[in-house]
Amino acid sequence: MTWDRRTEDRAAAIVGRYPEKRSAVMPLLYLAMAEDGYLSEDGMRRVAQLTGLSNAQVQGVASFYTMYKRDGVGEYLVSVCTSISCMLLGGDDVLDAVAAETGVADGETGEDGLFSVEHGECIGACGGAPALQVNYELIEGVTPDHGRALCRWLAENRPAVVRGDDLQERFGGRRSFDWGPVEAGGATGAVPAFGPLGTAGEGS
Amino acid sequence: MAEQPTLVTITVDGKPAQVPAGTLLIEAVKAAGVHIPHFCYHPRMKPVGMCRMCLIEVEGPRGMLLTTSCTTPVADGMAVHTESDTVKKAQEGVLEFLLLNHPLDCPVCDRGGECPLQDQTMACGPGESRMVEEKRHYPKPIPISDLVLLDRERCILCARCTRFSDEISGDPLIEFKGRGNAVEVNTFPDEPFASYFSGNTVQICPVGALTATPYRFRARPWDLEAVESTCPHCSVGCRISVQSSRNQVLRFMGVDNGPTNQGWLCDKGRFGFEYLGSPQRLAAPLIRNADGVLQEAAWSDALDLVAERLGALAAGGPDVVAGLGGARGTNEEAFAFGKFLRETLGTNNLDAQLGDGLDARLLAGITARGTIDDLERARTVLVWAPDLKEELPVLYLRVRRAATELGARLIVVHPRETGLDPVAAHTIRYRPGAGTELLRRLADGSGDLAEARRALGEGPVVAIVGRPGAGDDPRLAEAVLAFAAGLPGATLLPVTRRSNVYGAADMGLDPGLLPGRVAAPAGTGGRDAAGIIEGLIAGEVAGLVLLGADPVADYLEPARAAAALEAASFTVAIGLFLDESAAMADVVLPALGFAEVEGTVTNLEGRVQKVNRLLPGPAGARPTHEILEDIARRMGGSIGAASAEALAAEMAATAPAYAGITWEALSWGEGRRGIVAPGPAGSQPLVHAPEDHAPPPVGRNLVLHLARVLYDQGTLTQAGPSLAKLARPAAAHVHPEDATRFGIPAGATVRVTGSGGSVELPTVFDPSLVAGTVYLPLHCGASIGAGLEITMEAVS
Amino acid sequence: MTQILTTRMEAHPSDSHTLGRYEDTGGYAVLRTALAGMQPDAIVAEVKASNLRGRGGANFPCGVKWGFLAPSRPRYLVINGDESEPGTFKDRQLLERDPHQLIEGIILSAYALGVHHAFIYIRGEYPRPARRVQRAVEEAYGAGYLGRDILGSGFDLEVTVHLGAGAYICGEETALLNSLEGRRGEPRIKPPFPAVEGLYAKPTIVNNVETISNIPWIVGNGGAAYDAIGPEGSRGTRMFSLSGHVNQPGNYEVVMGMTWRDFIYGYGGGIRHGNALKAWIPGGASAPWFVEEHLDTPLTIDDVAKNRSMLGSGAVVVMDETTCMVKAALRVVRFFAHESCGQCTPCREGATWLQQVLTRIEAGAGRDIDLDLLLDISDNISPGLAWPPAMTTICPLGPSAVSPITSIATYFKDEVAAHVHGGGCPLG
Amino acid sequence: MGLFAPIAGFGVTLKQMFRKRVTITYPKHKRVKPQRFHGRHVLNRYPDGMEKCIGCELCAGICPARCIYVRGKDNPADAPVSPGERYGFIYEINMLRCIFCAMCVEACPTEAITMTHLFEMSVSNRADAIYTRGELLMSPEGEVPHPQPASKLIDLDELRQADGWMRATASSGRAAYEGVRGWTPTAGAGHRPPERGQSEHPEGEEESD
Repeated sequence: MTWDRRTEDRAAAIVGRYPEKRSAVMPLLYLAMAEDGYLSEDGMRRVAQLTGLSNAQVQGVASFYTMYKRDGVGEYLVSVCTSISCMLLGGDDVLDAVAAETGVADGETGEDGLFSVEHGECIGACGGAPALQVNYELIEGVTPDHGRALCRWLAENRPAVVRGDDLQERFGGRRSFDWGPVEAGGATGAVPAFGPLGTAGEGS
Repeated sequence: MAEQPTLVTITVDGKPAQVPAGTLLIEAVKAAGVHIPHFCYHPRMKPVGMCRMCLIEVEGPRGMLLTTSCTTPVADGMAVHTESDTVKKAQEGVLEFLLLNHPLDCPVCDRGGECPLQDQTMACGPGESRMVEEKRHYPKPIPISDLVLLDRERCILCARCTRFSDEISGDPLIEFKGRGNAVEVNTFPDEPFASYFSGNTVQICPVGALTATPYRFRARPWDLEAVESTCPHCSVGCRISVQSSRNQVLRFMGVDNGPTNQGWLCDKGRFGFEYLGSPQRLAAPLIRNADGVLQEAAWSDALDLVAERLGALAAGGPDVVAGLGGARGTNEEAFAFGKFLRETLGTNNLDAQLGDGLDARLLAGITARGTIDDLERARTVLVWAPDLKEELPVLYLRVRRAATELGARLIVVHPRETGLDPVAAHTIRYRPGAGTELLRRLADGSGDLAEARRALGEGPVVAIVGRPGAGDDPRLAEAVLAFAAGLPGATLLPVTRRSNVYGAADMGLDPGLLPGRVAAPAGTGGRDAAGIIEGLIAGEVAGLVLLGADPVADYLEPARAAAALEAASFTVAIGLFLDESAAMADVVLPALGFAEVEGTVTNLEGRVQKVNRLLPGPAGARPTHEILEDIARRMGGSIGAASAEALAAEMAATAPAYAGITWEALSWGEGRRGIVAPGPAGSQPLVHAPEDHAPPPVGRNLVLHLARVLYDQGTLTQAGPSLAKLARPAAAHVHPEDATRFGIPAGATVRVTGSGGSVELPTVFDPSLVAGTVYLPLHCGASIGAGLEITMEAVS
Repeated sequence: MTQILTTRMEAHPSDSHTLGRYEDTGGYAVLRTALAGMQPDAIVAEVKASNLRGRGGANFPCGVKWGFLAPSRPRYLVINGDESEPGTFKDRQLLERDPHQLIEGIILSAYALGVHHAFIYIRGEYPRPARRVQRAVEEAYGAGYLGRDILGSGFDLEVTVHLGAGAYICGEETALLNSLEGRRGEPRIKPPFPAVEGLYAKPTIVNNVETISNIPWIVGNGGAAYDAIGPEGSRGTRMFSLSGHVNQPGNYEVVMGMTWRDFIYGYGGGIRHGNALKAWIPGGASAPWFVEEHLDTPLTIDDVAKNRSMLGSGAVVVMDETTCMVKAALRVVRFFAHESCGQCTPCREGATWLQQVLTRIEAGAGRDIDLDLLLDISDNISPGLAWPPAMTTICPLGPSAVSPITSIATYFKDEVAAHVHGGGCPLG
Repeated sequence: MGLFAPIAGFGVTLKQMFRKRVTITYPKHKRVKPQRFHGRHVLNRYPDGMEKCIGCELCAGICPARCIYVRGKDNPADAPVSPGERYGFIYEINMLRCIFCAMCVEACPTEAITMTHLFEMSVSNRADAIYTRGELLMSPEGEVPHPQPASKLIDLDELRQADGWMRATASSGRAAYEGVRGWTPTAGAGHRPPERGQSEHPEGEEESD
């Protein structure tokens, strides 16, 4: 398992940000996931080396959190919220619509590797329920029709960068609150922390 | 030793009780005679309060509070209720939850019959399940190592195993995985739970989730017979329960002996019972016939022959015969062996070791000898010894505990990385053969050793000292001990591996020692192991008695040992197996071994502990002392060995350090934890001045680091199938710099030539090794002698 | 109407999150004054005087918590932005729209507490808020508000933004600390409390995003001024996340003390389609539900507690008459079963069992004994089903899963029975 | 002393002469054994041929005469002998020691061991009295091997007469299941229904699932 120089530098910077290197496990797991598109065994091994943990311990941490995908995920990970507020306003129907449109059942990844579909537990968009995320980019006020259209659009246009503002504009409805100015940033994969623009936790 | 704990008064179920202050409620209440059911709590590990089984009610300022007794420290005046309705309901509830997904495997589960979950369900569980849904399913069982199987369906997620491997043994190869109802214990894919201590997790698992392959399905707990004994595999002397069924030892379990093993065992100790039932055990005497072939014979013929031949040789003058061995049996056997050699055969040529340990006079005579328990109070620990994890694994656990749990500063001196390095404050490397110079620098605290020297100035210091490699000069260890003796509050633990080498020294199996740690009178000196072997080759010694010793395999210069046996005019081997040396003997006499004889052994602290008899052993084998007595009688004498107990009584009466250490004293009460034989009073000057003898690192010269590993090609390891397959193949460990210097690519085969021959081995790069050194594991099937100076060249 | 936290974002929707706008609107002025002239103790005193109560769910008085901080050093300040409770989205707005307000609060709190390294733990599903906060942190470093010798005061502070990865339990402060240390996010046993042994076993204060966002205002205007807002025990303003079957869902910063009727029908604009109100969750998914009879209860921390529920994280989820109570309860229980860390037996096994039984009832395969069974399972997780809940678990997540069960058992027993006898939901 | 006095003296004898005789001419004739008769043991199979014995040794553990020796072994994964992980690798009963108490039958969690009506097992050699797995285990066809061939003295048909009481008293059996076929019949051919009248519920025991 080798990471390129840039990734190794980034990893070193992450480790340096914490008083104890074990703390860097979570951001490093995101980094490893961004490298391979999912969290591979090799990725976990490298994180273990960097943090002085055993591989089993890294696996123990990685498997605790739902966002570390240890199996491959599609290009677009569609997470439809079905927690209480979204459920009350039809989140289940949106999930069904998304599943039907993509042909990918809840919790699965399509054979062509384009979509992964999952039901999410509350994604903090209850005021704009029902809501969904594509690669953790949020779209609020989504009807089942919007959900279908969204998936169709993604399949047709295959955007390299998923931009939440853009999708909200096209397929969203009511928002939880005023989002403010349009953001340029977006997601390049099912890893929230390491988008192409400034990343959470980078720098400083 | 036994400090009286201060007591506080608490009320348990309305009754006042005096309990030790500072303990956890679960222990305090136990001291008051009340048992609280629990699963995750283990007295030797930090409490986590996860299983929630030990809930009890504590009266507090805001009324009754339901709390886990394993996480709550006791306080004076506390009132607790362990049997209230709320408590019972909560405990029943927790048990019901635990059983929801627990399979009904009890009839086929190895734990069935000794299972805490079973017992507690009987005691306080619900009668019937109210769950109608499907249980959680996993494939079962999955092997997570060569020795351990995991059944995740049975697991109740108490984290005892994961905590053990993280906190105690320091190799967290198993961990929780997943979250919530999907939590499971597992290893990393393709990375087995290959810990030297994995068997402990099987023992502490409160259900049958972890089972051991050597015991799996061999018996049920109710048809096991057990005795308490002392592990025969190394000189730590772990307390064990030997368990058998149908006259077959089926398992060893750790017994929690506070001063020594605290309940833990290494896997070699735990699973090293299989050799006892090995079909290769000797079951009849063998006599070399006219064709030079060893042939089964009657005991009387064999004993007659031995008595006749040895008698004839001994009549030729003193010190014509010699004895080697006695470091693996009991003190009684060693005592009998010494008497037999000295009194019956009239020789002072006797040695329990094979030149690979420390001077027996040092072992028997050291003052300020510490106990393992001193580590509990140590401020600084110096380990200048073999890799404890490989040679004395449970001592490694105790040192690790001192460093991680008790805050001791650990200094490790070794030619390469040892198991303790990750928890050491200072690791110091040195080239084998150059230890004296290092010791001088350490004593001065010069240069980069200043920090370590400062730490050594803070007592109490425990110094664990031995020969890091077989090629190291034993005099260096003496010098280190002499240095350490001067450190503040220092206690010393000289270490060597064979299980009863200390007992053998105490029993006088050394030319310079008499039983009971008494120096032999001047002028009576005989030959030690090296002297005996060279004497045999030179024809100055003619007869040899081997007692459980295999010099042809174990002597550091095996070729010399083979030549010596070749040269001997008569050799008799008493032992359990037809090992390489026995195969060269003229007469081989089968002896009874561990669990087949009763006696005492002495561990590296000088702690005398009892070993007990459970099995009859092979029908044709006899106790060593009986064999020796019979030979002595045939020669017209006696060693007074009517029974092992008679020998023990004689020892207790005549050997000074062992005065009063009788079987009776060791069998009851505190004596079961062993009695430390008192060392000599005053201070005994250490014997030798060391000198460096490392060849200069010039040209293609290298020095050899020859050290033991836990699983090797030793006879006892190889005679048990479970451990035999764990033995490592030999390899030459080379520092990458040297590899570059010698032009050796990774994985290449090299020829290493030393004092005793030359072998071709694959290489392993080991950056932790001090440069200019080659490390070879001892007894792994490749021997080049123990001389420090070696050469290496690439073969392919 | 008093507003403390949301003024800036309402007045400047396009750039309230930028340093420029923050400074324009008086931002970091309090910090300058405080670093120049206030002793750390004085800030602590103001916070104590404000009677600000924690906004993360437990409503513990912030100043009191700060008072528990053990004297040893180093110490840490950790901001809990792992907002994951169903119904809650207030911190998301504060993080996304006014991150500098939080950062100023952090600097002031860190100065007051003698902390030199603070962490902002943001849930993994919030990449946009995290990006905004990260950018704001970088701006603050650039402007000299963070780093060495802040504004020439000699005070140093490092701030690290840490992203979670999808685990509600990490909102529990000790689980959050474990997560931040790179461990599995399992709650720790208390005591020791984080203020004594927290991050890396050092004294640590863990505060919610909203709590700390209030600090600049409190330090600037004085604790007494804050204490003058709102009824006793519920001082200051508070962000409520209103969602569900109301006409105007959203975040509302309100002064507490009004009735629930005023809140739901006033701020919320009433129930959608003019439907009747059936029930609402007054304080996030872990709170027991309220029904019509509670409409005139005052919306304060203490009044809600008196009625055997809690304001918790300030999430109000409204359900109208069309809602199947079994399904709603199941959805909430499913959440807790999914988010259980798996440490404690009662929560790990019990929550899943509750989910299984509820699933059966909802599917029409319920039995007469099932409601009693549900209550008894609940009782084994939270003995006595009392309020505030007793628990057989380490953290309150276990009892949280019990709240919907006791709620439907108290108010909607007939509806559960109708499921059992009618072979499914009577509402269709 | 009357004339008939001598005959009267034979009264009892005469009366007996016309009574039905109790004695039967075993082995020509055989008595029907009561349903709960404890004869020799058999080891049963499931209808699919799998052995029921899992080698758990509970029978050996409970046996008051210590006459049973069992050893378990890992089921070979490719050709399992019994369902689950473990099967009875060694199974021996020393019939000379056995007191036919049927505690083994009660202890068995899988109804692997049951008793038949066959009691004829005389041997001329003590070693022969140790019934091994080969003699205890019925064949996949439902036949049970016996050390001796069928003869006047040994009615092998009695091997088919399995106990009827077992269903009601075995650890996993309950009287409430009387007449309900809860598991496969014992001894392959033991098709007899359990004895009627066992299933009166004890006081307070409720019917449950």
